[in-house]
Formats: sequence, structure tokens, C-alpha cells
Amino acid sequence: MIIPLAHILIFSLLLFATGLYGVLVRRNIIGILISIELMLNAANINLIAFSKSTSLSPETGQIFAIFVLAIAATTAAVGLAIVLALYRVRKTVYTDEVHLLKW
Amino acid sequence: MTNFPSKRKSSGIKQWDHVYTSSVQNAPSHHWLKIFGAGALKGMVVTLKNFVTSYFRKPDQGGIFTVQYPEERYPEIENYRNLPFLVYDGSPDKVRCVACGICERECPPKCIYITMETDVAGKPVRKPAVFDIDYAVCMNCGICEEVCPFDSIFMDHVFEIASPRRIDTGMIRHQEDLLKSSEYLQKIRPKTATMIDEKKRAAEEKKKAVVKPPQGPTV
Amino acid sequence: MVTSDQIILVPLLPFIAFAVNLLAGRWLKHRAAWLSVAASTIACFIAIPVCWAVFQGNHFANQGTWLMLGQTPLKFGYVMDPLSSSLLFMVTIVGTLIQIYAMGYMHGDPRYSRFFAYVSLFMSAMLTLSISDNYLLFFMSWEIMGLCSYLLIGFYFEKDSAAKAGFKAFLTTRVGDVGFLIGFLTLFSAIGTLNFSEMNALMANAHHAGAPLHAGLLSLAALLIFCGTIGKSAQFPLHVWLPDAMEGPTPVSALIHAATMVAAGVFLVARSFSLFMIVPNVLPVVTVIGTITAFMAAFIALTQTDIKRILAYSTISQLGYMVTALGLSGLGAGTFHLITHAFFKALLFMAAGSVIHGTHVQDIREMGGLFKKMPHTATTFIIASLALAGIPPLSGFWSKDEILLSAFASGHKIVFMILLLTAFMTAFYMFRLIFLTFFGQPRNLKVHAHESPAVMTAPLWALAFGSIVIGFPGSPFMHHWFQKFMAHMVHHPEYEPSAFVMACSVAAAVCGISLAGVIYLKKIRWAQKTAETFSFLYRLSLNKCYFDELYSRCIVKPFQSLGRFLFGFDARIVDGAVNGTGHATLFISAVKGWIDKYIVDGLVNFTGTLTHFLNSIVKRLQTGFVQNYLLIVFIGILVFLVWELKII
Amino acid sequence: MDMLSLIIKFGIYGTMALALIAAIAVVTLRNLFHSALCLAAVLIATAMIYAAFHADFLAAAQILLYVGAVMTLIIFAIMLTEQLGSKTIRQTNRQNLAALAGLLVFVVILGRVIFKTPWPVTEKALASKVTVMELGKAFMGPYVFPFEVISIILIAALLGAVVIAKKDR
Amino acid sequence: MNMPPLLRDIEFAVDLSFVNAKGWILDLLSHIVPDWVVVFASIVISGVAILVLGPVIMMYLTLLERKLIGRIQNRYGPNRVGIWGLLQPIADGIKMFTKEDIVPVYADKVIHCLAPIVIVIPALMVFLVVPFGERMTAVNLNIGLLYFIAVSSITTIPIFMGSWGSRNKYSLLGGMRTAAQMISYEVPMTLSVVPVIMMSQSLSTNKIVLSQSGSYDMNWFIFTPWGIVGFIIFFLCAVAECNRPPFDLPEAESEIIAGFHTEYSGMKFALFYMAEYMNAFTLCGIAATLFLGGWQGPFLPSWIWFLGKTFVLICVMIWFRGTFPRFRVDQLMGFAWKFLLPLTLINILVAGLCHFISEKTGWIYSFIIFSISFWVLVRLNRPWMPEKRHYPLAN
Repeated sequence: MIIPLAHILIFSLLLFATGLYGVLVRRNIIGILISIELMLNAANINLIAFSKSTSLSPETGQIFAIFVLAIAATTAAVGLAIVLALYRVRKTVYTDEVHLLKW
Repeated sequence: MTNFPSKRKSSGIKQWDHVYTSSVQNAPSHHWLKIFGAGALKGMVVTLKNFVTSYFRKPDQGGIFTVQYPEERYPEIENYRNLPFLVYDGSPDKVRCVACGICERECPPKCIYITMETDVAGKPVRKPAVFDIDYAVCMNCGICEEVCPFDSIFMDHVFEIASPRRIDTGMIRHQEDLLKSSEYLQKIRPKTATMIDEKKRAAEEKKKAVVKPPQGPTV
Repeated sequence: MVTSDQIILVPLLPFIAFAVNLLAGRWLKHRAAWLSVAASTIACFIAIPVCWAVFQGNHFANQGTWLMLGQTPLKFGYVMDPLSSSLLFMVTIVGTLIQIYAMGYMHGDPRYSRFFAYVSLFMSAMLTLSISDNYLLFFMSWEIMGLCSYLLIGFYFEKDSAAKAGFKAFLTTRVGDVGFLIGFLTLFSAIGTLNFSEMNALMANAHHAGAPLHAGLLSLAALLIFCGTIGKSAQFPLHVWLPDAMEGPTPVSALIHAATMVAAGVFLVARSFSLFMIVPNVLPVVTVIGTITAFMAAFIALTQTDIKRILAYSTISQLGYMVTALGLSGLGAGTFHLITHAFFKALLFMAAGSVIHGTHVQDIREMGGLFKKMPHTATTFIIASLALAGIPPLSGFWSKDEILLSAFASGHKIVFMILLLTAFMTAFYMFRLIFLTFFGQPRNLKVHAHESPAVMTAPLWALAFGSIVIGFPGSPFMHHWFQKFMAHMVHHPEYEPSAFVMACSVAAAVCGISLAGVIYLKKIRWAQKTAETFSFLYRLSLNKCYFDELYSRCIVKPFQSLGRFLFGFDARIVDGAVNGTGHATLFISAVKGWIDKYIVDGLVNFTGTLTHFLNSIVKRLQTGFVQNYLLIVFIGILVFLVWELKII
Repeated sequence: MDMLSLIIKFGIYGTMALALIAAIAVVTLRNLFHSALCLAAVLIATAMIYAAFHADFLAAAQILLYVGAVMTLIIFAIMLTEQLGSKTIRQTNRQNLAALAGLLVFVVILGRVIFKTPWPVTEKALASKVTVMELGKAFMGPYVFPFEVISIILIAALLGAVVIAKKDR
Repeated sequence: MNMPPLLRDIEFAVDLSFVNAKGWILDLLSHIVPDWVVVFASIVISGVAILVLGPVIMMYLTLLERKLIGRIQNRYGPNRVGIWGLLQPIADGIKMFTKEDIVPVYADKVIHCLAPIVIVIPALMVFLVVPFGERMTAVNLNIGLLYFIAVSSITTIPIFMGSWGSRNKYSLLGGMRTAAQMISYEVPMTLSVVPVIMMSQSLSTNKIVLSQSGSYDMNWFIFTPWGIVGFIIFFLCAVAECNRPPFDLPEAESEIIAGFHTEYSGMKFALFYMAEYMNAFTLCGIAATLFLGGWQGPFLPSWIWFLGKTFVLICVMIWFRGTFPRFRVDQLMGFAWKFLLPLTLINILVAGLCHFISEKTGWIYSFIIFSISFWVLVRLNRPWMPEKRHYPLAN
């Protein structure tokens, strides 16, 4: 392990934080989806870091990372499909214009 | 032979088939024999054959017949028309053109400009003083050659006249640039030149004949 | 030989006549009379041979179960013993004659058929009563007779006095009947049976066994049964209805209020005489009531001016005589007087009826000198009066003598003296009546009297013959056959006929007649003078001892006032209570309404508004922006991290 | 601490820094297309980090899947929905300050956690290298069930996306 | 390999000439600089080799293509510049350099300029994995093939960047079409590789090539039933992957102008061009390694075998360009998804079967399966398949 584990965790934390910031702040739904991808990647890094440095059976981390990858792909696919459907219906992709479900 | 397109369950593209493949419906029964790729392979064989034979076949038997232009030239073709020139017999000052202005009027893009020469006394002399052709505008239609009653203007075979400059490109050729000898005409337009000469000779004989027996008053 | 079971036909025939008359009365019109007279004559022809057989000493009785009360069968039947046969004999004969008389009297009346229907119903009731063998059947026929008397008294119901009289009669007899009902029911609870013969057997055993069954209960039963008699036979306290009953047509008075119905009370006591004998202290009560009634009625009759009222009071006093006789345990004397009195009292009433029919006037002060105009009526009237007064050859003398004898022999000296005085008074007012109506000068010239037609006078003569003849069976000439005949019923003391008693009674009768003749034929003023001297007694007698006023004041008025009070009470208290509860419920519902509206609904609305209010706060959270929610979630996680996991 | 590992270390820190910068760019850039490309940059950077941690199969898979497929999806989506004219519209909504504050707290907290907890780093794990062969065996061995489920999920997502996105006739 | 010893030595020498050269340089350096520098140097050398090799290959590929196409179309190729037009690529290069480099006004400058760079990088990166010779693969990754597929899938992004950055409707449409094509052909390509991996039990290109050695080094995968079909599919996808005719619809001149690189000119266009040709070369190289046994060959040195095979494949590609008309878009897509993909799946099945069934019968079974599946797929895909056109009016 070339660099200490803590550094990697910090890095993934920061990555996760920026992703979360993006999700919370960005107005464009696709922007949100991108930020979600970011967060998932942060999680992946953590998985790899831990499997590399601590776990007893090293390949579990990678396998789970791969699963996370697959799931991320599915979420992206379905999410974007929904965004397209939304766009076709409402001609807008901005969250603050899509606020029908309110009091 | 063509039958109306039956409402078959077909994608958009199929609808146009009736135009091209009207006979495909009643294709031969062994249709399934033609494997999908066979057509492609046949095509490749053709190109391969062509590729290989290109090294052996003579140009006229279907081999490569490219003419390496600057080095090899393509035999001149007589009737090729590119930019008119004036003809002079003998020396450059004996110009056949009498500045009648017919070609100037007939020229569709109006690229000819003629002014008659006036002698010292101001009497028009049957010779062009200024005869300019704007080569950039000329579209090589050859109308001026046809209408010229005095066979003084002909279409040249010269095409390598590109000008490196943009502004004063020298495309407006003046009389002195346009003049070429009749031998040159003979050289590039043998058939028309000989025809003109015969016509001239006939005219002269007729004139001679005319000189001999004076004609009554022409009605 | 007539079999006994035909006796059932005797009451049935008049009932059929009643039914036919009632239903087809309008169509039958005057033919209704023939129907009822025929029914009663046929009944008479059936009854007399049976009675004759009983007179020979036979005894018939038969009974059938009428209905099953649970397990115990209720048996109804008839009994033909000396008592019932003699009554049957009297009723059939007198009834038939009166109906014949009524044909003439009621001629031209618009409700002719209805009168005969009621009379037939009365006849059938009387006949069932006489032959019934148990208290229940007896009581049923007793009640039907009360109904008939009400209907017949109130026959001229358009007259207000007739309707009132009917009503009064019905009510007063009803009082007695209630007592009678309770009496025989207590008797039933005491001895367990209603049948007369069974009762007599029980009483006989008790008599021999010495100690009667439930002395107290039986005496109570006896007293109550005697109440029935007081009510029905117009004895002392409940006699007020009989004088007013004269409002009805005269044959009714004759039949019901002279001969039969009033006799039923005495017959009741006779029928349950074995009970009265056993019970120690009831007979004296009977005696006292009887004597009081007799004396009081005679005293009132002295000053009456209405011909029918005088006869009514005389009937009451004679009934008093019968009751006293029974009280003195003189069963034979009482019943004998009952039979004889029926004959001459019916005759008196019918005669009076023909007088009224002739003169259309009932007040004797407007009559006078009718003898010449109505000889038949007058002579029969005089014969009957003589019999009533007790002149020897006539039946009245024999029966009254028997009573006086039983009084004298049994040692009741006071009772004897009163009865004797009553006899004197009876004679006096009867002949006062005769002299005022038939002799002297006609006081009202507008009155044109004329003799009644044959159909009326014939029964008069028949009855006159009857009142003469009927006395003999009980007289010494026939060896007191009647008394011996009655002895078969119940063992009671026999008395030897005493000449002294006979002499006293004859003397009393003669003095009465002569005094009346003197006063009213000669010295009319003496009457006036005595009236002034004994003005109190005179007014007392004139006003019927003020009984009506007494009753009205101490019974009717209190009841009315009680009624008014109750009405008032009801109106105010009960209605008040009801309305009160209504108002209370209204008030309570109002209050509940108010509570419901302001508290329950209030609460509900309050929760509604509360949630609305809270909602208006919380709903701000629902902005619709997805990212707001995410932020909130994130901050929540942060807080969770900081708070729970205490990371910092 | 020979030079090579030093270089590698710096390489990794460099990629991390690069990744972070790109991530911030993703989040803050106004033009969505630029942010998408920055995402691609981040993805490639993370792939490099995976490679550094000897998870090379994952690195290749990451590039193949993410950069190849997901990025294409995103860019397609951007192209299909992006209104070119609206580039100037504000990209972040009103709650960025609150979010930022929350995030700082978040980072601080977890930062403390990371530094405080003694991670059980074992030498053996550090040395281990996972080859594709082992991964294959693990996939077909203990993890065969999740593997199948993932395939089902992918198919479902595929169909779902097609159905949702298809313009209903 | 029972050649006479002398020949064998020469062959070895020639074979490993490059390797030895590199080794010689390295141990020369090791005397001078510390060892980590040596490691670094080896990386640099191979890197430089690739950087040099890439453009050169690209240039001479263009020339080769124009010569061959010319010959097919009965004309010479470029023969003005240099003896047989050998200097033509250099002339092109100069032309590209001198050409004015236009950037559209409203274009997204950053992306517009970044696109060509980003497309070249993966093209170059793929060279790491290509096994030129015996020990001449730049980096012997044990996931070499996967690396190759992953990197080749990156090319979609620069295409998007190019089409989007140039702010041009037609380039956008062309870009979308190209990306769609690239993606849809990537899937069958990846799957067609799977049988090879199954048989050679490894992802690394070296091992794949080694697993094809055997009798006279001719034990190539292409001589197995699934190998042939796999190779055909892989090669078709490769052609489609680098947008060469007959799959070059998106960026063909006569279609939507020049697809995503309409707005590009000068050096940027040259980069696009270079990337395309390098892709072509590497794809052919990988095809050769996977199916034609890479540098396996009886006599000649390994890298000559490799280059020869790749050269043959490239010629085939050019040959394709000479003969086939362009695919229509829907035929393009239909071909990938409805024809190639099912075929690859069947191919994997057959590969599995062949692995277990004996040599002889294996061929028969696979032939039967393939013919049936082939026939079924043709029947199924009738709607978009181009039919032979008859021109009734012509005769």
C-alpha cells in the first residue's frame, strides 16, 4: 500500500462530499445524476481501499465494487430514461420547475 | 410488370422497393440458397480481379488509362473550345476582324469590348482600335466564333492560363495578346481552317468570275 | 210422562223469540208480539207438567260439562226441586199473562218489536235462573235480567227521566251484583264447588259434624250473597232504584218490578238457605234489613201521589216481608209469600196500567170516580188490594199470616209488632189509592177515562182468579202442603198455626181499610190536618225519607267531587307531570343540544382547526423541490451522527 | 523509499488532487456538458487509482462501463434535453449555502472519525494481488447468486429504460 | 522448428533485434544513472517507440489506402510526390500543418480543441497492449484484452466533444450517429472476443498468442469453427469501430457533410484522421493476435509475421472500402444488434461445445449449428436487409 489508508478515505470522503453538494445544489436533474455517479465512485474507492489494505479475502472488495458499478450503470440508464420522459412531458429539466407535488 | 405495393407488414424502407425490386416478389424459388454474404463476396472478387489486372491490362482493354498530365498530354481534340483569339493573316497588323461589333453584341456574358479605329481624319477605319476580351468572364461558349462573318475570331485550346495574382490578374487580354497567326489556327483547328480557306478560295474564284463577266444590276 | 230434559226448552224458546224479534223485528212489526207470546205459552205448557211431576215428589237434575278449565270441568245443568218448580210455575203463568196484557198496552208503539224482544230475553233469563243448578249459571241469568231491566226501564229513552232511571237501576243493582259475585266466589274458594246440591250435601255434613268448615269465610260469603239480594230485591240501602224504575212501560213494571226479577233476590237466599242456616250471625242481619225495608217502604208509600210509585213502595215493603221471613228461617213462609205476592202485585200493576192507559194520567190527585168508567179494572184492582192487605179468603192473608206466625213463634216480638204495623199501613195506603182513584168525584174534568180492551182485561181477570186460588196450597185447608213441600229442601223449624196471629193480622187490615175510607171518602181535611200536625213525618214520607238526596249528597256528590278532584288532579298533576316531563325532556334536550353543539362539536371542530393550524405550519416543509427534501434528510443524518453517535 | 515508489506516491496524490478538482468542476460548472466531461475525467482518475491499488480488472471495467457506457448515456441525455439558449440560467438553486455548511460539518465529523479510528491495516492484505482468475473463481464460487441477480437487474433496467424513454405512439 | 542452426540463429537475431536493441540501450544507461531511472528509461523508450511508430503507420496507411483504392478503381494512386507517392503522407502532413485552423465563432472553444487530443490518446494507448513480436509487447498486462476493449470504448467521448463543441447541427447529428454506431458495434466485438479468452484461459495478449502456438506455430484459432465466425464478426466490428466503409456512414462526405469533424480543419482534422487510422491498425493487429496467431509463424521472425498479418488485414479493410456501398443507418444498426450480436452468442455456445467434443465431429456440429442459426437470422432480419436490386426498366 503505497499511501496510508486514511488519505484515501479522506479523498473518497471529499469526493463524496462534492458529489453530495452537487446533488443538493444543482438545478439540472442530469447534473444531479452526474453527482450521484460521483458519490458512487467515492464509495467504490473506499471499497477498493479497504479490500486492499484490511480485508482478509482481498477479492471481495473488488467484486462488490463491480456490483456497485453495475448498479450505477442501471441507475444512470433508468434515471436518464425518466429524465427524457420528463423532458418530453414538461419541456424542462430543472428541478425547481418540476414542483407539482407541493401543498 | 409493376404491381401495386400490397399492404405488407414492412418497415419504412420497404415501401420504396416496388420502384427498384418490383420483380423481387416473384424471385426464383431457390431464394434461400443465396446466402446473405454471397453478393458481398462476388463484389469483392470483382474488385480483386480489377486490382490485380490493373497491373497487366492495357489501357484500352480496361486497364489503367490515366494520363499523367504534366508529363503525358492527352491528344488534342479539335473541337475543344477555351477562350477566343483573333486571327491575323501574315503579319499581326493585317487583322481579319473589321470591328463590326456583332460578336460583342452576341456575347452572352458580355466579355468583349470593341472600339473602331479612326484614322487621322476621324473617318472610321475598318479595323478595331481596342479589342478586349475578359478571359475571367468568358464562358467559352463559342458563340462569337459562330456569328463572326469574317472568320476572324476562333476558340483556342489554351487552358493553362491560371494567374497567381488576385487583383491585376492579367485576365483582360488586349488586342495584341489575342492576335494569333492563321498558321496557329491551321495547327489547332485543321478542319475548320481548311474549310475556311476553301470558302475563301471559292469566294475569290467567284469574285474573279464576277470580275470577268460583269453582272447586270443585282435585283 | 214428560221426560225431564225438555225443561231446557223452557228458557230456550223465549230466547229464540228474542233472537228472531231482535233480528227481524223491523220486518215483523206487530207480529213480534205473537211470536213472544207463543214462545212463552209453549214454555208454559212444557213447564207445568214437569212442575206437576215435581209436586208429586219427583226430583229431576241433570248436568253437562260446558267447558274445561284446565283439568277441572265446568258443569252446567238444571235442577227441578220444590223451590225451582214453584218459582217456574209462577213465572211462566204470570209472564204469559203479562205479555198478553202488553200486546194491548203497547199497541201502536213505534218500537213494538224491540219491547217484545227485550221481554222475551227477560223471560228466558228468569227461566234459566229458576232452573239453574249452580251459582255461575245463576249469576249469568241474574246479570241478563239486570240488563233487561235497564233496557226496559229506559225503553222511552227519549225521555230524560227514563234514561236516568234506567241508569240508576242498573248501577244500584250492579252494586249488589258485585257483592253477590264476590260472595259466591269466596263460597267457591271455601267449599270448592258451585253446585247447589253439592253445597247442600256439604252443609248437611257440616251440620252433623258440628263444626262448620271455615266459619268466618262462609259467613262472609253468605253476607256478600245477601248483598246481591239487597241490590236486586231493592232492600233497605239499595231500594232507591225501584220507584224510579216506574218510568218504564207498565207491563214491564208488572213483570219485572213486581213479580219476577225482584223475587229473584229472595229466590237466591232461598236457594242458598242451607248456607245461611249454617252460618251463625247472618240470619239476624237479614231479618233486620227485611223489617227496616218493610216498615220504611210502607211509611213512604203513605204520602205518595203517583199511582205506580205507591205500588212500587208496596212491592218494596212486601219484599221486606219475604226477607224477614227468610231471616227468621221461615223458608216456606217466605217462598209462599213470594208466589202469592207475584200474582196480586202483577194484577195491581196491570190494573194501574189500564187506568193510565185509559186516563193517560199517573197522578192520583187528578183521578177520581173511575169506578163507573172502568169497572173491570176497578174490581180486579180492589180484589188485588184486598189480597195484598191480607183479608182472609185471599192468598195474601195466608202468606202474610205465615210470616207473622214465624215472627211471633220464633220469639221475635219486636219484629212481629213492626210487621203488624206495616200490615196496617199497607192496608191504609192501598185503600187510600182505591178511594182516591175509583171513588169520589173526578178531580180533573179533562180526563176522559175509558175501559181497556178485552186483551187487557182478560189477563186481569185471570190473575184475579190466580190471586184468589193460589193462597189455598199454603192454607190449613190443604194442610200447609206448600210448607211441607218446601221442607223437603232444607230442614227448618215448623210452627203450629196460631189463631191469635191470624186475628191480629185481620184486625190490622180492617183498621187500615176503614181508616182510609174514613179519611179519603168523608173527612178529606183530616188528611190535610194530620199532614200539618205530623209535618215532619209527612215531609219525610213525601220525600222518600230523603234517601235520594242523602245518596246524592253522601255518595254521588262525593264521587263527583272526587271525580272532579281526580280530574283536576289528573289535569294538573298527571298532565302536569306528563307535560312537566315533556318540558323537562325539552329542556334537557336543549341543554344536551347545547352541550353537543358547543362542547362535542366544539371539540371536534377544535381538533379540526388545530390540525389545520399545525398543517399550515408543517406544510411549509412540502416545498415540492426534491432537493429540499434531500437537504433535510442530510441534515437529519448529520444531527443523528452528532447527537447519537457522539462523534464530535 | 526508493524513487519509484515516491514517484508513484506523488502520482497517486496527483491523480487524487486532479480528481477532486474535476469533481468540484463537475459540481460547479455552469455548462452541463463541461461538467459531464469533468465527470469523465474524475472517472478516469479513479480508474487510475484502482490500477494503483492493483485492482486492474476493476480499472478496465470502470473505464469500459463508466466512460464508455454511462458517459455516453449522460451525454446523450444532455444533448436530447439541453436547451442551448438557456446556458446562462443560474445552475445552482437557493439552498447552496445551507448545503455547503452541512457538508463542511459532515466532512469535519467524518474526517475526525477517519483519523481517530485505528484501521486494522494488515501487511498480508497489502501484499496481496488479485488476478482476474481469482475474481472469476470468486464470481462463479461464493458470489454466484449476486452475479445472477445483477444480470437480472441489468435486464430489467434495460427494458425499463427503453419503455420509459420510448415515445409512446 | 527443425531449421538448420545457422538459420535459426539469424532468425532469432532478427526476431529479437528490437528487443536486444532496447536491452543494449538500457544496460548502457544502467551504468550511468541509478536503477529507477533505468526502469523509467525502459518505459520512455517503449513510449517513444510507440509515439514514433503511431504517426508513421498512420501516414503510410493513408498512402497505402489511396494506392490500393486507386488500383481497384483503375487508376494509379498518388505518384506525384516521391517515387511511388511515398512522400505523399509527408506532403499531406505539411498541408495539414499549413492549413488554417478554423474555430467556429459560437463553438465551445475548449471542447472543440480538446476533442482531437482526447481521440488520439486512446488510439495511442492501445499500442501498449499490441504484441508486435516475441517479447515486444510494450506492457504485458494480464488484462491486456480487457484494457484494449476499455480504451477503445473511450473514443465515443471525443466524438461527442467534437460534434458538440463545433456548435453545428449537422456535426451534432453526425456525432450522435457515430457514437451510436460505435457503441452498438462495441458490444458484438467484445462478445466475439469471449471464445478466444475461453480457449486461451487468459486475457493477456501474450498468453493468447502463445496459446495459438503448436504444430508448426500454425495452431491459430482461425482454424477452429468458432474461430472463423469469431474472426469474421470481430473483423466486421473492427471495421465499424474505426468508421471505415462500408460502415463510414456518419462521417462520409456524401452523407451529413463530414459527420462530427465537419468544422475541423488543419491539424485538428489531421489528428482525427490519425486517430482513425491508428485505430484501424491496432484493431487489425489485435484481430491478428486473437485469431491469426499474432507473431506465431513457421519461419520468419515474429514481428514480421505480425506485421505481415496486420498488413493483410489492412489491405482487406481497404479492399472493403473499394467494393462496398455505404450502409444505411438502420441497416447499420440492425446488422449490429440483430445479426452480429446473436451470432456472437451462438459462437460462444459453439466454442464451448467444440472445447468438449472431439476434433472431427466438433466441426460438423458447429457447421450445422452455424448454418441453421445463420439461416434463421437471415430470415428474421429480412426487413432491413438490402436485397439485390433488379432494374426492370433497364432491359
